Amino acid sequence: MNKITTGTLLEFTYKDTRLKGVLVSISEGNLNIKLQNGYNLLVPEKSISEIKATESVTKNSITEEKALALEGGPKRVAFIGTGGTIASRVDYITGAVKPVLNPSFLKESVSNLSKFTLDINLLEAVLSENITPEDWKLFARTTRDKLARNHGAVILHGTDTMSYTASALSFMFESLSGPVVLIGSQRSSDRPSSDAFLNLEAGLEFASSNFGEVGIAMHGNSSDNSVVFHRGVRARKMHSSRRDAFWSMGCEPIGKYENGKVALSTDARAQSDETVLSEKLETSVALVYFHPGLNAEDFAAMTAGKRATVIMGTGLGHTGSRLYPAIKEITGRGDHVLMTTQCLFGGVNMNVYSTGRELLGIGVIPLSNMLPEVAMIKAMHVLANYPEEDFRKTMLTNLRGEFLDREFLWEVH
Amino acid sequence: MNKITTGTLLEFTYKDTRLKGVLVSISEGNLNIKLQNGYNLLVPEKSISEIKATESVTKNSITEEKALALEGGPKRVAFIGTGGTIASRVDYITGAVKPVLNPSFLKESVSNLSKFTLDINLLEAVLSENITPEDWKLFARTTRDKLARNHGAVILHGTDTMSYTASALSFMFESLSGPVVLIGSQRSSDRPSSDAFLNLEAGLEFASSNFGEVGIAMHGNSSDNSVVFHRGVRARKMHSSRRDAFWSMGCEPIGKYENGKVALSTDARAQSDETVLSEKLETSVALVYFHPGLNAEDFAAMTAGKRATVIMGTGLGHTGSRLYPAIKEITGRGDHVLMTTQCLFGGVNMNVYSTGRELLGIGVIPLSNMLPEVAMIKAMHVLANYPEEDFRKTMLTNLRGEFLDREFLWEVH
Amino acid sequence: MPKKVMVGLEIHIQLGGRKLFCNCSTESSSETGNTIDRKLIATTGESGKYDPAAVYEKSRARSFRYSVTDNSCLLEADEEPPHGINQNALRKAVSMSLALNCKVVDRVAYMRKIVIDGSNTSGFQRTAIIGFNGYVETSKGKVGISSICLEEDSCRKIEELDGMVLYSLDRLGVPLMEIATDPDIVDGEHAVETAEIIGKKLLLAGWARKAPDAIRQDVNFSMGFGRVEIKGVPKLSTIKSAISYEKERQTWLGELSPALKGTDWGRLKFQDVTKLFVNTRSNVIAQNMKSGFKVYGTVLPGLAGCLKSDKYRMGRELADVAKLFGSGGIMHSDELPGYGVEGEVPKLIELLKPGNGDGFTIIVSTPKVIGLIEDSMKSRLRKLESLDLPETRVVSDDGSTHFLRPLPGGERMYPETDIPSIVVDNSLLEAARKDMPKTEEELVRGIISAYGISRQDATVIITSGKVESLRRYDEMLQNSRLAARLILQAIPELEKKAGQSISDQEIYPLLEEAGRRKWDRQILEKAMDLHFIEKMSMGDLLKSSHLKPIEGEELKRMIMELNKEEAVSQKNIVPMIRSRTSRPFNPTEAIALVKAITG
Amino acid sequence: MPKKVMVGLEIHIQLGGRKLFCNCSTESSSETGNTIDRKLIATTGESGKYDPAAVYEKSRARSFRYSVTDNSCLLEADEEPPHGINQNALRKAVSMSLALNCKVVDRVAYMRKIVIDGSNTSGFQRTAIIGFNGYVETSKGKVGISSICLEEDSCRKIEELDGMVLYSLDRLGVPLMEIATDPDIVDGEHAVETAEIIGKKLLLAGWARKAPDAIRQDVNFSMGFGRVEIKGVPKLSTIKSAISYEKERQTWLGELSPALKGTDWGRLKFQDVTKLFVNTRSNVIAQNMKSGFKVYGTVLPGLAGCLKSDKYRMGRELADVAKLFGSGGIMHSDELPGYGVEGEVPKLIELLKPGNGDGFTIIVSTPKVIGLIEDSMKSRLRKLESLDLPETRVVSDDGSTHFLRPLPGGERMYPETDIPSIVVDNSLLEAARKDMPKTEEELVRGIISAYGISRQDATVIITSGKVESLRRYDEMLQNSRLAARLILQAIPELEKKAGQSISDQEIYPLLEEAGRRKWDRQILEKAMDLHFIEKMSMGDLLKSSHLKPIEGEELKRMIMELNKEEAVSQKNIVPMIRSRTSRPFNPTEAIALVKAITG
Repeated sequence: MNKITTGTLLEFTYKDTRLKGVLVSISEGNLNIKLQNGYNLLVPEKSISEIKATESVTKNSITEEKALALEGGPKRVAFIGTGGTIASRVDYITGAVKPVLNPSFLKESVSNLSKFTLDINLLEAVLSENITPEDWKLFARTTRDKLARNHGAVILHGTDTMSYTASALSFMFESLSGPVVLIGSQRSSDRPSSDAFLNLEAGLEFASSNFGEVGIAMHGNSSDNSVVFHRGVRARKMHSSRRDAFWSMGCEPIGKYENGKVALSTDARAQSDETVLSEKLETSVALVYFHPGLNAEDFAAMTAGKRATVIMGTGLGHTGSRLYPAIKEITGRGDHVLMTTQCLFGGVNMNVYSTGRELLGIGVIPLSNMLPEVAMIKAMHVLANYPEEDFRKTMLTNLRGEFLDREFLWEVH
Repeated sequence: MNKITTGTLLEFTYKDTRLKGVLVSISEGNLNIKLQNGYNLLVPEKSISEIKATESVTKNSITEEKALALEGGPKRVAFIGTGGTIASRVDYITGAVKPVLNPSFLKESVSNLSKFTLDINLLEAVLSENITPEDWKLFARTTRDKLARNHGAVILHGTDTMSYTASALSFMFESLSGPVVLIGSQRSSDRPSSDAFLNLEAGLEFASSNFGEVGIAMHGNSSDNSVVFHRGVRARKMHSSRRDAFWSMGCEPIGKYENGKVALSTDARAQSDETVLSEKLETSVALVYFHPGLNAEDFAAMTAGKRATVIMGTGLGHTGSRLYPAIKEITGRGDHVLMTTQCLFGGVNMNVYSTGRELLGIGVIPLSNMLPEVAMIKAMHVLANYPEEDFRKTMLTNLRGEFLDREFLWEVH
Repeated sequence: MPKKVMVGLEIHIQLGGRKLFCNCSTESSSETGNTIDRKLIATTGESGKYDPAAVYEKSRARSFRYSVTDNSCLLEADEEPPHGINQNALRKAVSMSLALNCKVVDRVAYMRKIVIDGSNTSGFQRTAIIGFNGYVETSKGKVGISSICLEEDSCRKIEELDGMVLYSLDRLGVPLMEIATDPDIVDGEHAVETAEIIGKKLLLAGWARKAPDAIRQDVNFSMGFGRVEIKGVPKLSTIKSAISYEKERQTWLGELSPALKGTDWGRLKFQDVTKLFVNTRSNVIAQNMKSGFKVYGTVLPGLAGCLKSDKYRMGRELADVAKLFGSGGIMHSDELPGYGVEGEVPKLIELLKPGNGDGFTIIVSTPKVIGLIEDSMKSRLRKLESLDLPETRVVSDDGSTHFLRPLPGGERMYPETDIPSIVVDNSLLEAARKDMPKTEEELVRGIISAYGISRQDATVIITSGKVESLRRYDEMLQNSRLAARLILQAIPELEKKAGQSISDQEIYPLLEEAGRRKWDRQILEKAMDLHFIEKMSMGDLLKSSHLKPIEGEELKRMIMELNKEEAVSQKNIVPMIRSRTSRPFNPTEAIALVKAITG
Repeated sequence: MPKKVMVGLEIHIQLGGRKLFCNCSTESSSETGNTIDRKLIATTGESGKYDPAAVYEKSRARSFRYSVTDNSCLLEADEEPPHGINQNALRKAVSMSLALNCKVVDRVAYMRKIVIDGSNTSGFQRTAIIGFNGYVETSKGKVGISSICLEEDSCRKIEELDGMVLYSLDRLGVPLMEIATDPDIVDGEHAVETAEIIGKKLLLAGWARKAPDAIRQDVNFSMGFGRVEIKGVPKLSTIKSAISYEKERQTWLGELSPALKGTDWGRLKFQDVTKLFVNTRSNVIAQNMKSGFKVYGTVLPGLAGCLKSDKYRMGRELADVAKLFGSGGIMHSDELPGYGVEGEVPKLIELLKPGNGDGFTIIVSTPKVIGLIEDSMKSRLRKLESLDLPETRVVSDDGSTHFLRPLPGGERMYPETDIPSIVVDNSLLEAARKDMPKTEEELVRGIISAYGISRQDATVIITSGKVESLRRYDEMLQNSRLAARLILQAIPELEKKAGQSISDQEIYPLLEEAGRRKWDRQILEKAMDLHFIEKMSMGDLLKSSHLKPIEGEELKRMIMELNKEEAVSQKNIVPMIRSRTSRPFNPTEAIALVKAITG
């Protein structure tokens, strides 16, 4: 059996039936055979007999040259791959996913591709859930280098941690010569219904627009008719599977692509003459989700040795008083405790209730309506790039739009 | 100075001006004096002179008898106070908040109060952020006792951790002879605009309706025209300050109070003949928020010694592979790792990506669309009340509506 | 020479209950009013090639609008992965495989079959082989069953607008059992017989949805020029006429093809001839022109006399193409002058200059699609010329078949990785074996013994597919005779009276109340009347005095009073009470009372 | 005997810029279309008693609808706590306190003042004392300044519907400086003078919003019968007439009151008299009846001849009450027959049976509120009888004043705990001192030296409150003369041409572009014309060739060509070019070119 290699056309008997098909794979004692009618059959190895290997079929796996550029129209956009569904193609035999090496196949499915000249850098693909702060630095450096030669950049990224990367890049780039657009997809690109195509189409348009922000371009609703651009420091993945999983939290997206046109909010930051990158990050930052079952020992264990701790508190920014000694311990040793709200919408305001006032009294820094994850990443950035004595002030300064000046009254349901 | 007690009418000179007012309090060297025009003046002790204490004014603080019952119409509802904004009154001189002792004052502001006979039990007030699983047991026992003599119960509760309590009570009550309605308010009841009054009005109506669930009755939108009833195990506080802070996550509320009438969804569980309480809880459960900065050591510290760990994973239920050894360690020693999604909307589905399949392979239990906080509380309940070998099965069984059978397509913005 | 006719059937049966990959009901009672708009992009198949059906669909560049219904969720909207497979549906598919003598797979592996006509929001249909290599006995010998698949049904098309197709999500995801026979069927009658045998098994099992389109057939036809798939044959009788139509069509195409060989199809070239029709007397053309359409004409090289003659119908072949691009059809030289087009004909000839043997045609269309129509007609003519006939066709009510799209290739199928493969273990096989569709005789005997009703009633219930209803009714009412009576008599009468059919879903709430309140037949039938005829709400109904039976003392009093007006007897008492009140009463009790009163 | 008249003023000035407790602009350009509906519940005050104004409002049981505007956020919707205090506004309030010789508090402590007429979504107004015990010099001596508060402005009322008041959120939260004088003012003229002195300080500072209602006065009047607060006096001239109206009113009430003592007001009892009016010739009554209203009548005990005579106007006092409950007013015995009510009068008398000295009245109203009206009228008559006159009144354009509601008590104020107290430290005091409103002469000199414009221009700019505009324009254009020209000439001309006023907000984008592109006067004024008169969008404008100046070679070529048509001269060249093109050019350059060409 083991002599037969995948890709071989087999004839065999299974349940008294003579069948013919290509061997796709063998795993856990089952042969995966693609029959001539297109169906795959999973056949226990032990239950087939009279196997005849007739011919070896050329393996249909995707073999392609790694491309460095894709010539097209005059708009120059950097095309950076980091992995994720959107930067992958499916192997139609096994259903397995492989990284894209040459985006030229997109010409067929992304209608505006020919308007652009792509400057391609496909980094080693990494699943977005495996991304760490070290990866952010690589993405940032790559982006900076590419921006020197292109108007803007699209970064293909897995959606799982895309908002974290967007926040990180937002802070790391002190200024940008053009837009940096993270694009993901929630439906893999093997599907005719994939959101990847429209997201790419829109992402390229955003990346060639005139502004200088890091953000996320994804579907604005469940239909294939608009893509919105979320500011990196206000975006959050709020649904595990929908196309419109990303929301601008508490505000409108700053850009919209519809009917082939980009509309940018007046809020969008202007591009700068040059791109300035501060890539240092202090990763010793904890993010603590407060809840009724969290006791002081748990809290101490989670925050031990951390330079800063971001608490996702309840309501307007509270924790049980049982944590106060541990919090005092942290602020007492000169490390920082920052307060955000697990509600995600609205801000903390620690003047309203006594609990809040007590926490302020023991040195907790209230981060208004900054998102918890964004606060964690901002702390990494500020700890590494600003003088220690400016930490509080810098955390409370609106560097990249991470604070909302105003929250409008929208209807929730 | 210290001889003058609060509540004394003073005449004094401040900045060459002769003023008259009642001493409200002294703190941090400032006298807080209520002038005759109603304004409070904060006056540094050192800058006033020629003080004359003219008369002692009766302190206007609220003094009231603790009530045990409030007779009214034929509908009997238990009225249980646990603390929180809604169960408190403001001291109009200091602005400080005191627990309600006698709800009769509500007659003026809650229009339907006279329809009900309230069976009152005001527990010692506790700020909701300080509530722990021990408190849940007290609430549950009190509720069970009261349900024996009343149709249903309203529980006044702070909004910060109200959804946790609602989840906990949902699981602890195996069956209910009537509804258990948690009510909170986002605007304190000293304000004419407080949401407390309508929430109470609606809460009493829900509590006298015919069904048997634990849930939360709060405003359904920003207007004072409807209150909705969220199933306890699907509710989450999603805004730190709005009236409609609570959302039914991924589903419709199961009840609505509008124009004086309650409408219940056909989904609402029927009441039982008797109330059965399983109050045991295993509190050794961790809730871990996964993010790119979380490393294996952090994870190990957070989960050390825990019987179960609920991960708020990314997307469809993923974590970085750097955590796999630690996860394996936990499942290997016979403890449990459960997966939920930090997206909060949508569910985990760990068959879609290889990461999910690997996590399943090392024993992680995928909790579909159960909310992370609810999963944590359910694990506390299941660990304490079910045989160890049934843990997985029970966690995956829809006990109280914590799993959504279906998620409809709603528009997000 | 055409070879022997070979016919295979694909029978699709919708299973009722829950959908295949989510918890939505297979039945819908309303639309939510929400819609979503989508596009589908042809993706390359496994070999990096595009599927011909997909390329064809792509050329039509349509967008799709889906109406969201109450029996759809994020899955139907293609917004979440499948929840897992419906175990009931799987068991039924295994049962059916066993009943049709099939081998059952050891592992069920779902596949994605690319379909980009919008009928699946995902752009593919999920399908898996459950059984293979079975057979069914017919009067003309065994007909092989090549496969039994369990797949998700597609969206229901509501209407086709300009460049946009509107679908409903209600049908998407309904479990669909696809039973494909080998091409062992020899003629139309045999096809009908085979379909009937398979259909009856399902009908008797009571698994199919109770809906008009719950069973649909596709017919695979070949006589040597390649396989033609005739989609969506609704009635058994149409199978026969479709087969004979297709046989006739392929026969004349076979005769005609040598004559067409070598024709320069490049000469088929549409030009705008609208100006000739400014004052046309053809109403249809005039109206279309008013709506902004244009008239195009072209020579049809070498097709004079083949378009519509005693033997040949090439006109239809071309009209099929035109219709797919939103045109009403064509008017060609074999039928002109006609349709009000008269004076224009000489001018058309002058303009188009058809040569000897050439035909010509006009068509009403738009600049946007006329190029696509031209390309499609040429490519179609090339295929017909070389008798390369495989394609997907659709059937009309009269049995005529029409070109729909190229046959999809094997390219279009690849593994569904979101659904782990399912092991068909012994417990599933055993459950399926227990559940295997029974023969009519087995069923009748089972019903008689389970519900204690007559053989005749049992047979009617079985053949009308009401076994499941009987079970549910009995469960609710705890009264099998009453349940049978409802099915056989009360409900049909009610439907007649109401002038519309009444579904089980609609009647369940009443039956539940009847069971809970232990209503007898009279009260229940009265309640049904009030609810379905008088349209009284359930709430009002339960409070209504109409349903309070007259009995005991009250009944006695009424009889006594009636007796004052006219002497009561055991014979006249029932109609007398009926004329006095509409409330229910027990006739036996009334007669007994009369007996007691009159002594 | 009435005592000496004592008048105090409360001057409210809206400050422009950002709102007091959030980051919203004080200016709104649109409504969002969203609304929220709210109710307000009277809560007990600090002593557990209800505030009389609150109890009164409660009796009206209205609900409130708020129209959400682009300059409102969750705070205005009462959906989040204050963000903190607007430091600019605070500094200005401190400055003003210093300018009016006030003591400044050491700590600013915000209070909540209960207001439940819906004008604050929270049900209270946030207010804090900033300064106290100051004074201002007037021609009739010092007038004390009792306090300067910095508060949030209330909602703007749009309309009052049946039982529902519609407000806009645009004004809510605008910083409002409230300057209250002691009751040192002796008469109407003195009141106007005092208001003018204080108003001018603010106007010169340029802090007030540029809006018609940016400054509002309340007048506190007393002559021994208690304090009457006359709200919302818009113009200075009205202050005088309101004071004289109120003085007259209290005088005749004082005369009348002994005669009213002991009247049995309980006899005031409305009954439905609609049937008498079925065929009425009064249009207003007929129309109201058609809309479903009813007519009610009552005796007015002892009020015959006091309702509307040479001296007394008790009718108005009662009509004020009726109007507050949505009724148009009353028709009473001192004015009947009249208003088309004639034939009904004898029948009314017959029905109501007024005794000797009794008057009577009719009113159009509804069963829902007539009881409330009756109660309110009785309670009001009791107060008037005993000369218990303190109340809040509102002023009409003609200076007449009308009952609005009881005066609020001290009950209604308690600490705002959401805002920590703010220490007024030295840096704030210093900044405030620097920022103190200057005298006109100081200002003029400052403007001249800062912008190098003429004294005359500077004076006009200062007195028209355009200093801030000048600063911003200059900042954008980097050209102070051009900035001044815009204010003094170009914009007023443009406004005249456009037939509407043009706000700074509207003109800023243009000025920003002008500054960035270094436009000269011609181009800028051309652009303003295109944008505001021709309504060209900013985008189109910037691309427009109209704005490209003709200069250098192009200008030279044009002059040469014009010269061919008609001899050009330094005198005629400018109009000649103007007649040829609408593009801007520099006349000096053109003249110089002519000089060079014609030599």
